[in-house]
Amino acid sequence: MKKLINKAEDVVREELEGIELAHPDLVKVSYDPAYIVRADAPIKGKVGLVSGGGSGHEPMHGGFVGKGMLDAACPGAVFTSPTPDQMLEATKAVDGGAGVLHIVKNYTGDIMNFEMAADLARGEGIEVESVVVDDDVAVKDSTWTAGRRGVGLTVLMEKIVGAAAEEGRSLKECADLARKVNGQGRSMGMALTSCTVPHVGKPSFDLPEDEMEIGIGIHGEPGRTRMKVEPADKVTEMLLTPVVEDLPFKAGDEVLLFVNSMGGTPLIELYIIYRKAVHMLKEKGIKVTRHLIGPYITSLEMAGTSITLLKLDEDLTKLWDAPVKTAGMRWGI
Amino acid sequence: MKKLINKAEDVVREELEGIELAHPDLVKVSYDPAYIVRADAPIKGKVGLVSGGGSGHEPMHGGFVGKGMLDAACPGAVFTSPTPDQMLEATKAVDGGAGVLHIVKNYTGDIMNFEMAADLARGEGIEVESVVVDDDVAVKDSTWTAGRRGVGLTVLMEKIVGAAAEEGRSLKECADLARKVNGQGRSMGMALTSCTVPHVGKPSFDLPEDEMEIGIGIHGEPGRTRMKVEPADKVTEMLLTPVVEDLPFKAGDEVLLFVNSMGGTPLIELYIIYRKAVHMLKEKGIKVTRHLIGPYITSLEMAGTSITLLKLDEDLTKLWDAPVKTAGMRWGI
Amino acid sequence: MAISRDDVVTWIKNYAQVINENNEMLTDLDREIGDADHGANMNRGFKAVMTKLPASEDKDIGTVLKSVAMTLLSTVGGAGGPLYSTIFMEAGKVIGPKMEIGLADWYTALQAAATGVANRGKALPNDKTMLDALYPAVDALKRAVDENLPIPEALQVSAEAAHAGMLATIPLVAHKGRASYLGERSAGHQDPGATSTFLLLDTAAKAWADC
Amino acid sequence: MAISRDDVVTWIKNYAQVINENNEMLTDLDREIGDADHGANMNRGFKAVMTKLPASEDKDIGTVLKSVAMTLLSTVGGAGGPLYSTIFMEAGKVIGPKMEIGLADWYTALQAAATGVANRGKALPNDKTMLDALYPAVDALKRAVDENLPIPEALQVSAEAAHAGMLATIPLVAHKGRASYLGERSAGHQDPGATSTFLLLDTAAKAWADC
Ligand SMILES: Nc1ncnc2c1ncn2[C@@H]1O[C@H](COP(=O)(O)OP(=O)(O)O)[C@@H](O)[C@H]1O
Ligand SMILES: Nc1ncnc2c1ncn2[C@@H]1O[C@H](COP(=O)(O)OP(=O)(O)O)[C@@H](O)[C@H]1O
Ligand SMILES: [Mg+2]
Ligand SMILES: [Mg+2]
Ligand SMILES: [Mg+2]
Ligand SMILES: [Mg+2]
Repeated sequence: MKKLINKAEDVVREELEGIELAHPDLVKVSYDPAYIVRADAPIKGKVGLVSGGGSGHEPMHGGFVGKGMLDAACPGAVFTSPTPDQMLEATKAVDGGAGVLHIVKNYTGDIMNFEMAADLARGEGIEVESVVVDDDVAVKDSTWTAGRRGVGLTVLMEKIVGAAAEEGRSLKECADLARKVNGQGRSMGMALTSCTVPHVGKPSFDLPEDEMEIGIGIHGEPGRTRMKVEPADKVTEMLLTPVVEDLPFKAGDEVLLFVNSMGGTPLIELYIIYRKAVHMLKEKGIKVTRHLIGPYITSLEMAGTSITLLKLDEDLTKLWDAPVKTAGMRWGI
Repeated sequence: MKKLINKAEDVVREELEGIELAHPDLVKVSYDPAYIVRADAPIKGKVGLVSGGGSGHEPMHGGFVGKGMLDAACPGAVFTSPTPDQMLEATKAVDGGAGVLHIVKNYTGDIMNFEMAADLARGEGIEVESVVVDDDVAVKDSTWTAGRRGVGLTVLMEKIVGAAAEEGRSLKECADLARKVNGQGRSMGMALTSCTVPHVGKPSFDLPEDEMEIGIGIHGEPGRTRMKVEPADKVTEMLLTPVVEDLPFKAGDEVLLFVNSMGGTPLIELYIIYRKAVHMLKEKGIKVTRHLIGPYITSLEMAGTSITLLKLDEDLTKLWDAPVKTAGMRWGI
Repeated sequence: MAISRDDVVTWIKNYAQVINENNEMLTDLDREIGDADHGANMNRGFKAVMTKLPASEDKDIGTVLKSVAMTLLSTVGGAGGPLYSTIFMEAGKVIGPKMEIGLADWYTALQAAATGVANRGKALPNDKTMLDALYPAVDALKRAVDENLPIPEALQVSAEAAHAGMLATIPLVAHKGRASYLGERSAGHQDPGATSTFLLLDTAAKAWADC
Repeated sequence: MAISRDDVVTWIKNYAQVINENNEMLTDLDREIGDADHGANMNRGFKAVMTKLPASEDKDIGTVLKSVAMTLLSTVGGAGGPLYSTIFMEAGKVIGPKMEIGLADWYTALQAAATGVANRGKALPNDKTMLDALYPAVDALKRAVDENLPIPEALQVSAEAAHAGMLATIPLVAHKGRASYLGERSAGHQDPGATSTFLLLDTAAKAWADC
């Protein structure tokens, strides 16, 4: 394992120290329990947005705390859901009287921990709503499984709902908006290499030098199929086709196209994929009107990519364009 | 070699296609010769800023074309200096009558090609000044070598001089400012892994599983020394100490601290390094008043980091804070 | 005979040790069909338990168990955190302020724990989860209570039942938790949570062999 | 005897072929002390030359050489691009609109090329660059001209001199180009540019063996 870290058990704490030192204008950091909260929280009368999940997906979620996006993020151990006490304290710290929305990625651990936190927060008199993101079409969704995973769409949801909360929408409106985003967005990812969880010290899975894994999750969970590495254009097809067909996205749709790096895949390759994806969508009559390209929801140093499509309308587009000022996403201010 | 590309010889062209599709609001793309130019170029009365270099360092330089930064960037083949015809056409495309500044990283190839381009442009009646960046303290600077390489400081120079050009400073003022930045900034980098140039197909160097290379360049050139991998704090010391001592940076200095990923090193590790660097600087009485953290000048998928320090004053700080709107760096607009 | 408060404390301490020793094994199982952290998660939690236990180890059994539950809840995370926390919390609630318990108490406590886990995680038998080790152990204890077995023997059969349940997860296709993403590919692998649950009951059987 | 325009064209075409065959070898040399692209750069350039050559191959020698220079300038990049472009440009300028040249012309052309490379790159002898193959070849040609050697023999000795010069770069510490970053570590490796320059002169000797 080659990493620029000190002791494996100190990784998350030391990362938080770096974030605290770098962004005092944006965030405050609590260490016990661990959460990152907007420097100006709580904001009176504004719905508080809280998310969280295992660490190792940076900049998500801590890098998305700030004006126009999240009010707080709870980092778990690497790839491990955070705990209810973190979520409870974060919820209390951002409650400005208008209630708090939990954005929860659909993993058993995240669901259960956030559920317990929401119960505890309600017990303390805070109005809490939860929205679950489950956009990963690589996973079969049925009552017989834990359902689809929450992946790339989480980033877009946090931006869009963050803008809505910022402009003063109510808790119910924010929750409905988040569910609408979840209903209109789909993702799929792949990996060229595995990643290594620091405290584990060996790769989460083995991938031979000439193979790739299609339908990978963001925690090094194995994907749908393993096959020989294909050219970028072919890989783009393998990811985008199931994404388009699942919703389905249709001719005339306007979409946001998000090409994400799993961490180790450089920008030069993302643009090659973006190019092919736009060509494919154009052929289907789907118009890319907004985009996001870069490492936004990562799996440590894993090489690979994921593609997320979100169907836009006027409201979503306006909220996407609204100013945002966080460590990981910034425009308009 | 595992990459999300199609044919190795198409990598740069397909990347340009992706950039053109993604950022029509920011840039126009020319393919033959290849350059990326601001959508609104040439801007009458504004000094034009042109840089360029081998591809594979994304987002640099193409991702820094836009308001408040570069007017044009010339992408060479991966890790290979671009050619004079590209630079000449880019220079012509951005000349708004106030002259054009070439920002050139100190590599023999870049220097010679930009020299020839400047001669050709002057022959066509365009006023051209060139500034060479050579901030890499890993390399001995003497008349007996090609001198220090241009690395991380390039990004900061492009931002700062870009802001100066945007606010209407003259060619001479911009060139002097660039030289001042070069005089006040120093960098050093290291690698945990090599990278693979697409058309070469094998790693640029071999680095055993338990070793790292200190003083690496941004093209997979070997560094100063190779040694066993050390903890992040130790690595930070090995990079930052020579940087501080070279200028030298002194107690009371206000600095911009730039912790860069060579591509494959994720953000979580950069924050750990940033944290240690701030601690070290604090101990020396040096105050970090601005920062940049992320993959801004990369070597394809190489894992590793570089640290750049730039001594700030009021003018440099103001120019750093000025609005910038490019694909790779954006704030204030 | 009976299981004293000190016996309960010993069981917890021994389990922390067992988890530490089996950290890698549990993580390896989780690598096959999950995200390679179950051992690390449990070990982080039970290390914290070892630090915090002294503050409550002179209290009654219910208090001891609930304090373990709270520690696990705030240190384990993932799916394992809430579920193991639930086991100790529900058992602690049922046992309450007793200083020693008999076999029937232990059975009722474990049954409440299993119900709690089922409510929290909504898994059914044969979904390839820790419940597949827990349920058989509870059933075995029930029979042992009915048959009036001595405590050591009863614990032995419950641990054996958990062991069989654990092994029985191997051919199953997962329907809950991270392993369910794998669909058919999850078959052929032993569930990590069922494994740590067997270890929990096995540690009890060994710790309370003289009760 | 003399070197005709067609001989020059043959030389260039053969060199394109030689570069293609030695692409990997040159890149491997550059991997040791540079950035692993010298072969790829040269090959990209000479592939472009092969495409563009037909447009000028019926012109005079100076025009042919200058057109090669322009193609290399806009396709090779790196340090090699301007330097190899300079070789062909300066040689073309000196030769001018001739349809055939003698040994003295070739010597003057190569000497102008070497001076051009030195002006452009500011390297000195023994800086471990292509000049360390070029200078000895020029010197050998000078002697051959003085001694009135037949063209094939003269070219043979100049190629041999380039070869010796190339090998002599091995122990040198680089003072110019990317290899200079390595300091002492650059010693023990053969310079890639000196190698491609030897190949250039060697290809001439072989292409013009009957002149
Ligand atoms: N819904 C559920 N009900 C009961 N047990 C579950 C459920 N989901 C997961 N588990 C158990 O949790 C174990 C995984 O725990 P762990 O690896 O710590 O958490 P995570 O899956 O979040 O990484 C599984 O092996 C399984 O036994
Ligand atoms: N200043 C210089 N003068 C003469 N030749 C040089 C100089 N710098 C580099 N070279 C030659 O260029 C060769 C490297 O060319 P190449 O790999 O194509 O370019 P780059 O170094 O830009 O990658 C070196 O082996 C050396 O022979
Ligand atoms: Mg986990
Ligand atoms: Mg090069
Ligand atoms: Mg797990
Ligand atoms: Mg080279």
